[in-house]
Amino acid sequence: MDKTEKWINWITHFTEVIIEHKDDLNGLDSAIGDGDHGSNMDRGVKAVKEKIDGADYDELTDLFKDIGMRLVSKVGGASGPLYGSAFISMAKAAKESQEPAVLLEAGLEGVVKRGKADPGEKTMVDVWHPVVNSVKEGSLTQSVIDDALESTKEMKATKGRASYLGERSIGHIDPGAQSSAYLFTTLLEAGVLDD
Amino acid sequence: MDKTEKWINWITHFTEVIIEHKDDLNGLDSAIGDGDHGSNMDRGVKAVKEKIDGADYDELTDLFKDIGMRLVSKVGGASGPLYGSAFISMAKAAKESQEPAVLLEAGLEGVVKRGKADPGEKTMVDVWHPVVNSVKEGSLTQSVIDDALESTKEMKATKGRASYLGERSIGHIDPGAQSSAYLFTTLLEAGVLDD
Amino acid sequence: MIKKILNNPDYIVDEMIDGMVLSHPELIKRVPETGIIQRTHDKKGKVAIVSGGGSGHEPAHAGFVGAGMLSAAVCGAVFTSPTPDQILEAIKVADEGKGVFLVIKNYSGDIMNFEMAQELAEMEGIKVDSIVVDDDIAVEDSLYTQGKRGVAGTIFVHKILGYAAEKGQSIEEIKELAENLIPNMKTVGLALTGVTTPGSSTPSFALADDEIEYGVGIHGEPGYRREKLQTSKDLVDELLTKLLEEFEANSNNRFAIIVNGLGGTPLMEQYVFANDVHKQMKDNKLEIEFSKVGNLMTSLEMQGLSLTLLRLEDDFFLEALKATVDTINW
Amino acid sequence: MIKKILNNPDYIVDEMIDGMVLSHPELIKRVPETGIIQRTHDKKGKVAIVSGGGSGHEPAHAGFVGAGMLSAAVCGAVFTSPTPDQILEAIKVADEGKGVFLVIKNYSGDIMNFEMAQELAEMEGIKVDSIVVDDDIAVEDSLYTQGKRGVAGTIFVHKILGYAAEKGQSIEEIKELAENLIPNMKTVGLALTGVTTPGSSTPSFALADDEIEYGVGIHGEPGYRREKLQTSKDLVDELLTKLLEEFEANSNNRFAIIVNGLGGTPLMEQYVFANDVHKQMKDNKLEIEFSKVGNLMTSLEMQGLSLTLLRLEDDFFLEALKATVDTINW
Ligand SMILES: Nc1ncnc2c1ncn2[C@@H]1O[C@H](COP(=O)(O)OP(=O)(O)O)[C@@H](O)[C@H]1O
Ligand SMILES: Nc1ncnc2c1ncn2[C@@H]1O[C@H](COP(=O)(O)OP(=O)(O)O)[C@@H](O)[C@H]1O
Ligand SMILES: [Mg+2]
Ligand SMILES: [Mg+2]
Ligand SMILES: [Mg+2]
Ligand SMILES: [Mg+2]
Repeated sequence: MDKTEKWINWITHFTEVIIEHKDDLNGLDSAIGDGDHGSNMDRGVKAVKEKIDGADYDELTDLFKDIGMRLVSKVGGASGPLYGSAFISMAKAAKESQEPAVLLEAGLEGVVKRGKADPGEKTMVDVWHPVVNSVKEGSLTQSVIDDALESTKEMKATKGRASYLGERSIGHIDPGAQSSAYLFTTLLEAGVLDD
Repeated sequence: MDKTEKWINWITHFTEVIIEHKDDLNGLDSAIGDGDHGSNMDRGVKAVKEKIDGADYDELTDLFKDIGMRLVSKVGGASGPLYGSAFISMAKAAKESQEPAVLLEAGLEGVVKRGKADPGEKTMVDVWHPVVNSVKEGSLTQSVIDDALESTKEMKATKGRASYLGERSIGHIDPGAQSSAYLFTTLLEAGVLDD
Repeated sequence: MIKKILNNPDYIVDEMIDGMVLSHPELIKRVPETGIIQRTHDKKGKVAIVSGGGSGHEPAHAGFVGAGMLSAAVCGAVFTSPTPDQILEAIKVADEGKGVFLVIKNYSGDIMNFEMAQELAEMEGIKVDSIVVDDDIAVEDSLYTQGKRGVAGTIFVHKILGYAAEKGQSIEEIKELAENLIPNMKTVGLALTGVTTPGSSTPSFALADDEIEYGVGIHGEPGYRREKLQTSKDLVDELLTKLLEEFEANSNNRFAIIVNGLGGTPLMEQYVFANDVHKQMKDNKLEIEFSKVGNLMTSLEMQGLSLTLLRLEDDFFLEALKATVDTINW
Repeated sequence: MIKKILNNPDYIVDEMIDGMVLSHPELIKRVPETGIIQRTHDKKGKVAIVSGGGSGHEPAHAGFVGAGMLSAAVCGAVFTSPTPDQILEAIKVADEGKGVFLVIKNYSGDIMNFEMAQELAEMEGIKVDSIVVDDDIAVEDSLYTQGKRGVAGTIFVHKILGYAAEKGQSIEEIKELAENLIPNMKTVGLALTGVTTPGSSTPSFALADDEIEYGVGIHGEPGYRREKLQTSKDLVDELLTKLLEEFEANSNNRFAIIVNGLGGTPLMEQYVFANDVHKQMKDNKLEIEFSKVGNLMTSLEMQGLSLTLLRLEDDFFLEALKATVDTINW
């Protein structure tokens, strides 16, 4: 099996899940943001799909770079630069390593460098952070993802649009955390972490 | 009994009836015009009342002139100049005569000169015209007024705002015809035509 | 009941006028205790253009008072023509000794009140002339009826006559210009919602959630046809076809247009519509030399818009439209 | 589903931009295949002011592109920041060799996209600096959060920085001016209705027939309190009290204000509100030296408005606000 194949399967599957859950993501974003996270991600993954479908990738770095650039230039809003930076950062790391743990850690660093959010601020970082730690420990399971996602519900947002709601952001799942949960669920399902 | 008293009673009574039926007149005007005939007349009769309440009028011409000027300067829209011209025209005629038939005929002339509507165009003229004829013949009754008013229902408007509706103006009573019907009903009730 | 920001419906026009003059004292002032807004601009012995009508059409007309456009505007109650005494006063304060030219929209009320004012002003020795604007082709016209309504095209009349006055044209020249202008200008509108006057509890008409109405007026007057909401392209097709039918065939293909928002329709939608107008005019081999887009002659919070075409029969029209003015809203 | 005039929600911004440039070719042009609107005005070797953000706030920002104000505006999708490649392109086309100054509203998305563009432009050797506008005091501010939103005050920033650029100020001087301007400007809004983005079927929030919400944002973000509809006087009292609390006591009592319609509220109501603002400012012994009233920074068809106060700490602010510009909508 080609070394990029699993990763391509992952992204293809992620694309399908995002398209399927576009309205759900918009719904989550309506409650505490501006209701467009699903539409933004939908636009992004479709552009990614258009770029990578049928293309041949020998190197992971090229794949991640194309994904990152597409997301940056098509999504806009907050999630575009964040997901975009994650993949561009992964592209850089992929020049040195093929290790999922190393790559995903680079992705997390990209998100944090761009968005400057710490864990606990009710953003996608609250899924990325525990998930990447588990991957490093080789212990990622669906319930780690679910728990991380669920934990955003009781947080008060202090970054992103939801922060304008202050206390009233409590009680809602963060939309970016939800799309990131899809990202890691599909990662598990695509067997990227299996050896 | 003072020669202006009956006429003042008439206008006072007319004022009350208009205020009472403000919403009805607005409702009629909503169907085929812009919904303000009641508000317009209400503003006008209140201004008239303010002017004539407590004032002494020895001469009919002064009374009618005050009424006409108030209506012209307070009502606006189509009905202001029309009712205003009616009373100003009556004021002129009152210099020569006290006869209700002569005065009301002058009023009708004032309306027609200003609005240039012929009978049958679905306007207040369709009440004024038959009523004034009946007064001249000494045969005005409530049913003359009612019939005249009712006749506007089946007419197609060709003057005033309702004319913009063309055929669709058919089936509705004309608001200005309704306010004129109140004018003549209160004229009967005030006993202006009794000797 | 529709929500509105106001204190008391009876004083809404009064407070609006105060708000306007307090906000723009460099351009306009109120003639005390009247509904008249006058420009602050020095008098220069030119013809004064005066307009007015019911309120609720803002920025028309007070937003177009200023150097190069209107000398004064008379604000009546909401959707109700101002009264002759007010119009007379406006004529008096606007007159610079060269006469006053009145722009009147074709409604029975406006015609009668302005006519009475004109008679009174002439009795006081002021030269007055006027034009009646009747650009709305939604209403069938006939010699025996009230005829067509005056709507958004009125703004072009203000602009073009205002320029002529500024250039020093005489009242007779301005009258001739106006008479040449009116037959070349046609408008038709459509609504997505009715309109509710302040203090009243029901809208002029109610449209279902998926319905629009073609040919509505600017006072909540119903239009000529109700239909399901169409795409912008189809809306433009309907309005443009209807407008172009009204112009006699002629080799002059140059037009100025107004896409006029009725109050509650955002600029984004107005520009999408304007885009389709430009494209379809081009398909018809017609040129647009000047476009004005925005809320100019509104109907309170009504959602919808109107399209005006002015055929540029006289080069002076375009020159006048392009000239700069000093008003709040042109 | 709210009725909108459009063809396809996916192309609404694209068609809007085409509509704008077709309607105003003398003032603006589109950079082909981008969401960038650029002024047609000749380059004169001055600093270029570039702004942008999500669409749906029209006339912001493209309506303020032109001589004396913005060099270019970047239009993102509805309520969504434009992407770095678009912003980079706008920086490149706007640059006149003296650097480009970016006006950014304080939203995570805008900040991150503009920041990426700025990094890319600097890599290409273009001098870029920027200011983040965060005038909306409805949101509590803190060092550890995203902070306040950028709303209607952005228009004053465009006007004042645009004037400075036109006067030939350097990018460093403009940065200093901007840093002096922002702390002196505060805004707060209120809504009578929510807003529905094109293509979606539910509004951002729903208010009962007699309810208003204080402190809403310009993207349908909910506000800080819901109440029964008040009179205009009481609305002004609430907003003005809240605004004045945010200004530190100081002997300078001179202000410029914006009464900004959010899209669906007619000018009549905006002026009634402006009247109460003027009166209550006077009662507080505060002077208003400049007022701007109208739909400037909208939120699609939302009904409501916002009030902005700018304390005139620097005489240059007022001079800049009063200067004439050549744009579609200032
Ligand atoms: N500074 C930040 N760091 C990390 N994630 C962030 C930050 N700001 C926003 N986000 C994430 O972005 C998501 C919203 O994305 P989206 O709705 O697409 O953009 P926008 O807020 O511009 O409309 C939030 O739910 C949150 O997870
Ligand atoms: N030319 C006319 N001649 C006679 N009556 C007229 C004419 N035009 C309008 N009217 C009358 O005026 C009434 C409408 O008055 P009103 O609603 O107060 O004024 P507006 O139409 O300006 O809103 C109509 O119902 C009609 O009876
Ligand atoms: Mg969002
Ligand atoms: Mg009426
Ligand atoms: Mg009326
Ligand atoms: Mg967004």
